[in-house]
Amino acid sequence: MKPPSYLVAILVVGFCFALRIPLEADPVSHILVQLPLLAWSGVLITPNGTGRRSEWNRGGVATLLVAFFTIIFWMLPRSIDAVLSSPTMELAKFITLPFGVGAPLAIGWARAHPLLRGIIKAEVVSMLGVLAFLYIHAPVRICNAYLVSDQHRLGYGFLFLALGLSVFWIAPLFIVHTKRAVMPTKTPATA
Amino acid sequence: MQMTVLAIALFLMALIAYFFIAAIWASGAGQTMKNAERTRSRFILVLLAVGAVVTIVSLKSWPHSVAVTGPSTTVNVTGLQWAWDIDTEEVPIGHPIIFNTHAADVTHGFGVTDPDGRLLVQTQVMPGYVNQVKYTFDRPGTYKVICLEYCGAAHHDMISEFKVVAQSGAEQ
Amino acid sequence: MIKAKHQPQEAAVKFTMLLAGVVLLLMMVFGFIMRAAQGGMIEIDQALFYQIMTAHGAGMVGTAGLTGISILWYFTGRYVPLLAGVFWTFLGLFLTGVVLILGSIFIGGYAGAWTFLFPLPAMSGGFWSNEAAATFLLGYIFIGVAFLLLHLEIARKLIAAYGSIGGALAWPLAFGNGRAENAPPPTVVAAMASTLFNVMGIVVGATVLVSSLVNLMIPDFAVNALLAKNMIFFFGHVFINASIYMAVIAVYEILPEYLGKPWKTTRPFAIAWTMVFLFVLAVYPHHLLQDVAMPAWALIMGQVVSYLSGIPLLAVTAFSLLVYLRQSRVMYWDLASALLVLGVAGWSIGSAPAIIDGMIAVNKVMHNTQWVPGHFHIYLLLGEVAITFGFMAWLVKDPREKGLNILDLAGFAVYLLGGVGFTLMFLISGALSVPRRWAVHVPEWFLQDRLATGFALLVILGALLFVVSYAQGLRKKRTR
Amino acid sequence: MKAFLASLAVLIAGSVLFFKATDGLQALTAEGARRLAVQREAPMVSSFMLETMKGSAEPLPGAPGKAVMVEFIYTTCPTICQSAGGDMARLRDLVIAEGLGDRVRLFSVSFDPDVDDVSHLARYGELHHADGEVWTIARPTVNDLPALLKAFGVVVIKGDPDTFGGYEHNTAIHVISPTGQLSSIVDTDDFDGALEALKRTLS
Repeated sequence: MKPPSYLVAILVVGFCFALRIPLEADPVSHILVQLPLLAWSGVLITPNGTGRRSEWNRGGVATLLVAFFTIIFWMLPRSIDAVLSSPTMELAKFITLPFGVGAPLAIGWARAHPLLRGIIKAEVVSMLGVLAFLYIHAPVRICNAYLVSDQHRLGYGFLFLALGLSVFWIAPLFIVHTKRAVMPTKTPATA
Repeated sequence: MQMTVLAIALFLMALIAYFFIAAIWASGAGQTMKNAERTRSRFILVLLAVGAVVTIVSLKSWPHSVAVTGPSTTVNVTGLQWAWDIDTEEVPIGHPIIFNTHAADVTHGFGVTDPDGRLLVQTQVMPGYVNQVKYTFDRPGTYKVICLEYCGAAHHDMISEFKVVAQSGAEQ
Repeated sequence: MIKAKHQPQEAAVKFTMLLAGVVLLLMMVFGFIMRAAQGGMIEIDQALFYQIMTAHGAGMVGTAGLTGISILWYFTGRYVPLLAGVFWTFLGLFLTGVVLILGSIFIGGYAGAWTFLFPLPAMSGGFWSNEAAATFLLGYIFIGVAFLLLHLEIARKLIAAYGSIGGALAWPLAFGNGRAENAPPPTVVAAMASTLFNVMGIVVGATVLVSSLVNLMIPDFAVNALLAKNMIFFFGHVFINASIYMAVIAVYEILPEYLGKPWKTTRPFAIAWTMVFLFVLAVYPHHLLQDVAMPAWALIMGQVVSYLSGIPLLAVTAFSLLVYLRQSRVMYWDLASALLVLGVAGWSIGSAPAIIDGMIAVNKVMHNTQWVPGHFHIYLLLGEVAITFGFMAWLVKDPREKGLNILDLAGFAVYLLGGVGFTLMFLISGALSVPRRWAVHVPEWFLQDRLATGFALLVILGALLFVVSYAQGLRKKRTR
Repeated sequence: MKAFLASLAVLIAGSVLFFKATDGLQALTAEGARRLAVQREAPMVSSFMLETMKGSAEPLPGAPGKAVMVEFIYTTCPTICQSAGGDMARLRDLVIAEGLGDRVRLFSVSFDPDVDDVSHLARYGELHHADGEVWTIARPTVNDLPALLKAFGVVVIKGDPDTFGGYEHNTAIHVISPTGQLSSIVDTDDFDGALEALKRTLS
C-alpha cells in the first residue's frame, strides 16, 4: 500500500524542519537537498489534474512563471544568507517553496506543451552550468554564512546535477518504445 | 615549413578536385562499378594507416615542450591592450629562449616573426595563465612580436621588437 | 524521386531562403570591404573595420545555421509532420536576435568578434560599452533558443516515428543485424545526428553566454578564461559544423532526382553518421592547439579527431557521390545539381588544409594566420553556401527546363572562379605569415589582398545572379 | 487572452519582486546589500570600548571630530588578514600623505579576543608597522563582541579545518564619519575608494 501523498509531503517538510540546523550548516545540503525536498512536497500535495481546465493557465505558462520567479528569488545568495539570520525568512522559505515552486510547477508542467518542456529542460541544464561556472570560479565569497571552499563544493554540486539531469533526460530517448514506433521505419515509398 | 605545408595542401586539394572532375566528366555514362564497396574499405584503411603514421611522426617530440638541457634564457612578456611589454631587448643566438607570456587584460596571441616577416612560433596568452613557449634563434637580426589573437580595436598595432645578437651577452 | 509522406512547409522555407540569400550578399559585401581595406584600396576607420568583421562573422555563421536548419526542416518534413508554428516562432526569435546583434555592433559599437572571447566583451578599451556587449550576447541567446526550439520539435517527432534516438540514427543497421531496407532514410539519420550535437552545443553555449552576461553586469563573478574559451569553441565549432552537416541533407534528397537513383542508408553510411556525431563533439580542442595550458591529451585528441573527421566525409559522403555520378545513366547538369556537387567538392577539398592546420606542429606557425579563414572559406563559400544556393535553385526549378541557361552558367562560372581565387589568396597569405583579423596590412601583403578583392567581386556577382534568379523563380512559380 | 493576461501579471509581479529583492538589481549578495544599505542610510554606530595593542582603553568610534576607519581581523590568521594588514599599512601611509593623519583614526579590530590578547595585538602591529599613532590594533571585550559585529554587519564563521583557515568573514574597510555614522564599506585593497569615502565624510 502506498501512503497518501500528502502524508509523504508532511513527512518531507517535517524532515526538512527537524533537521534544518544540520541541513543548513552546509550549503550543498541546504541548496541541493533541503530546497528541492521542500519544492517536492509542493508537488506531492497537488492532486493530479488540478486546474486542468482553467483558462487563466492555458499551456501552464502562468503557473510555470510563478515557479520561475520564486526559484529566481531563492537563487539570490542574499536570500540564502537572510534565511540563516532571520526566522521570518526561514518561515517564508518553508511556505514559498512548496506553494510557490512545487505546486505551480506540478500544475504548469502537466499542461505545458512538449516543446516548452524541452526548452525548460535545456535551460535548466544550462543554468545549472552557469551556477557551477560562477560558484567554482568566484573569487569573492558569495554567501557570508558559508566558506569559500563550501562555495566551490556547491559549484561542483551544480555541475554534477546538470550532468545527472542531462543523462536522466536523454537516456530514455535511446530506449526503443515499440508502441510508439507506429510509423514504418522504412524509407517512404520510392517511385 | 610554411611553403612545404602550402605545397602539400595544394597537392591534396588538387587530388581531391581531380577525383571530382573525373567523376563529373564520367557522369551519365552509366559505368558499372562492382568493386565500389571494396574500394571504399581499402580507401578507409589507407586513410587510417596514413593517419597513424602522421600522428606518430608529428607528435613524437611534443611540439609545446619547453624542456631544456644546457644553457637557456628566459624572457618575460606581458600582453596588454595594445602593446607588448618585453623585459629583454636582446636575446642570444644559438640556445633556447623560453618566453613566459602573461596577459594583463584580455586574451592575446604571442607570435614571433623573423626579419623577413616569417612567423616562427606562437602561443596564446591568457589572463590568469603563464603560457610558455620555446624557440632557438639561429640568425641575428631584429625580430618582431605580433598579436595573433583578436584583442580589440588596435589589435593590429600590437607590435614590438627585440634583437637577436651573436655574442652571448644576456646569457644566464 | 522520393514521394513525400508529408508535405514540407514550402512557403516558410522559401521565404527564409530569400531572406538568407539577401543577407549572404550583404555579408559578402562586408567581406569585400574588409579585403579592399586590407589591400589599401579604400580607407576605413579601424574601429569600423572590426565592427564589420564582427558583423561578418556573426552574420555568416548565423546565416549558415539558418540555411542549414531550413534545409533540414524542409526535408525532414517529408518524413514526419512538423508544426508550422514552430518554424515561424523560430524565425521570429532568430530575427529578434539578429536585430539585437546588428544594433549592438552598428549602434553600440560592439566589435568583440563573433567569438566573444572572454573577457574581451567586458574590456573594450573604451570602444564599446558593457551594455553593447550584453546586447550582443543577448542576441546570441535569442538565436540559441530559436534553434533549440526547432531541434526539439525535430527530435521529438523523429523519436516518435523511429522509436528512439538509436532508431533514427539507424543503429540497428550500423551496429546490429538490422537490414538496410528497414533503416530510416539518410535525411532522418543526418537530421537526428545534427540535432543531437547542435542541442548539446547550444546548451553549453547558453551556459557560457549567460556566465559572460553575469560577468558583464557583476564583474565580481569572474569567469575562468580558459574554461570559457573551451566552452565558446565547443559551442562555435559544433554550431558551424552542424550548419554544414544539416545542409548536406539537400544533397541526399535532391541529387537522386538527377542521378535517377535514391541515396540509400547503407551500413557505412549509418556508422559514418554516428562517428560524425562523436567527432563533432570531440574535435573542438583543435581550436585550442596554441593554449599550452590545456592538458596534452586534449590537444592530441584535437589533432587526431580532426584527422578522423575527414574519413566519414571523404570515404562516405564524397566517395558515394562520386560512385553515384559514375554509375548514373541519366545525370544532367543544371544550376541546382552543379552547385550541390560543387558543395560536396568544396567541403571535401577544404578539409585538406583544415586537417593539416589541425596538426599541433603546423598550427604553431599557421594558427590565426590567414590560413585559417582560407580553409574555412573553402568549405563555407564553396561548400555550405554553394549547397544553399543549389537548394534555392532547386526550390524554384522549372521542371520543363533541363540544363544550364547562359545566366546560370555565367553565375556558376564567376562564383566558382571567384571562390577559388578568393580562398587561394587566403591560403597563400597564410603561408606567407599574414595574420588574420588585422584591420591594417603592410604593403608587402597588398598583392594578395587586392587580388582577393577582385575575386570577392566575382563571388558577389555570381551570388547576385543566383539570388536574382531565385527571386524571379519565386515570382514565376507563383504566376504559373 | 485570459492566459496571456495571467502570464503578463505574473511576469510583472515577478519582475517587481526581483527588482525589490535586489535593491534595483544592485545587490545580489548579502555583502552587496550591506554596503548599499550603509551608503544609503549611514546608520549611527553605538560606542564600544576597545583595548589597544598598547594596553590602553579607547572608544570606537573615537574622539569627536575624527573620522574612523575600521577593519576586522584575527591575528592568528594565516592568509587574508595578513594581506589585509599590509593593505591597512598602505592605507595609513596614503592617509598621512594626503595630510589627513590628524583627522582620522585607523583600527584593526580583532574578533577573536579570547586568543588575541595584548601581546598578540602588539606582535601583529609590529609585523605590519602599526605604531599606534594613526593606526592601532585593538580588541573588544568578549561580552561586547556580538553587538559590535552586528553593528557593523560582519559575519564570522569557523573556517575549514583542513585548510588551516581559522575563521572566514566578510573582510572590508568600514568608514565612520566624525559624527559617528557608518558611511561607507569598501574592499580592503580599494585604496582610492577608501580615501574618497574618507574625504566625503570629512568635508
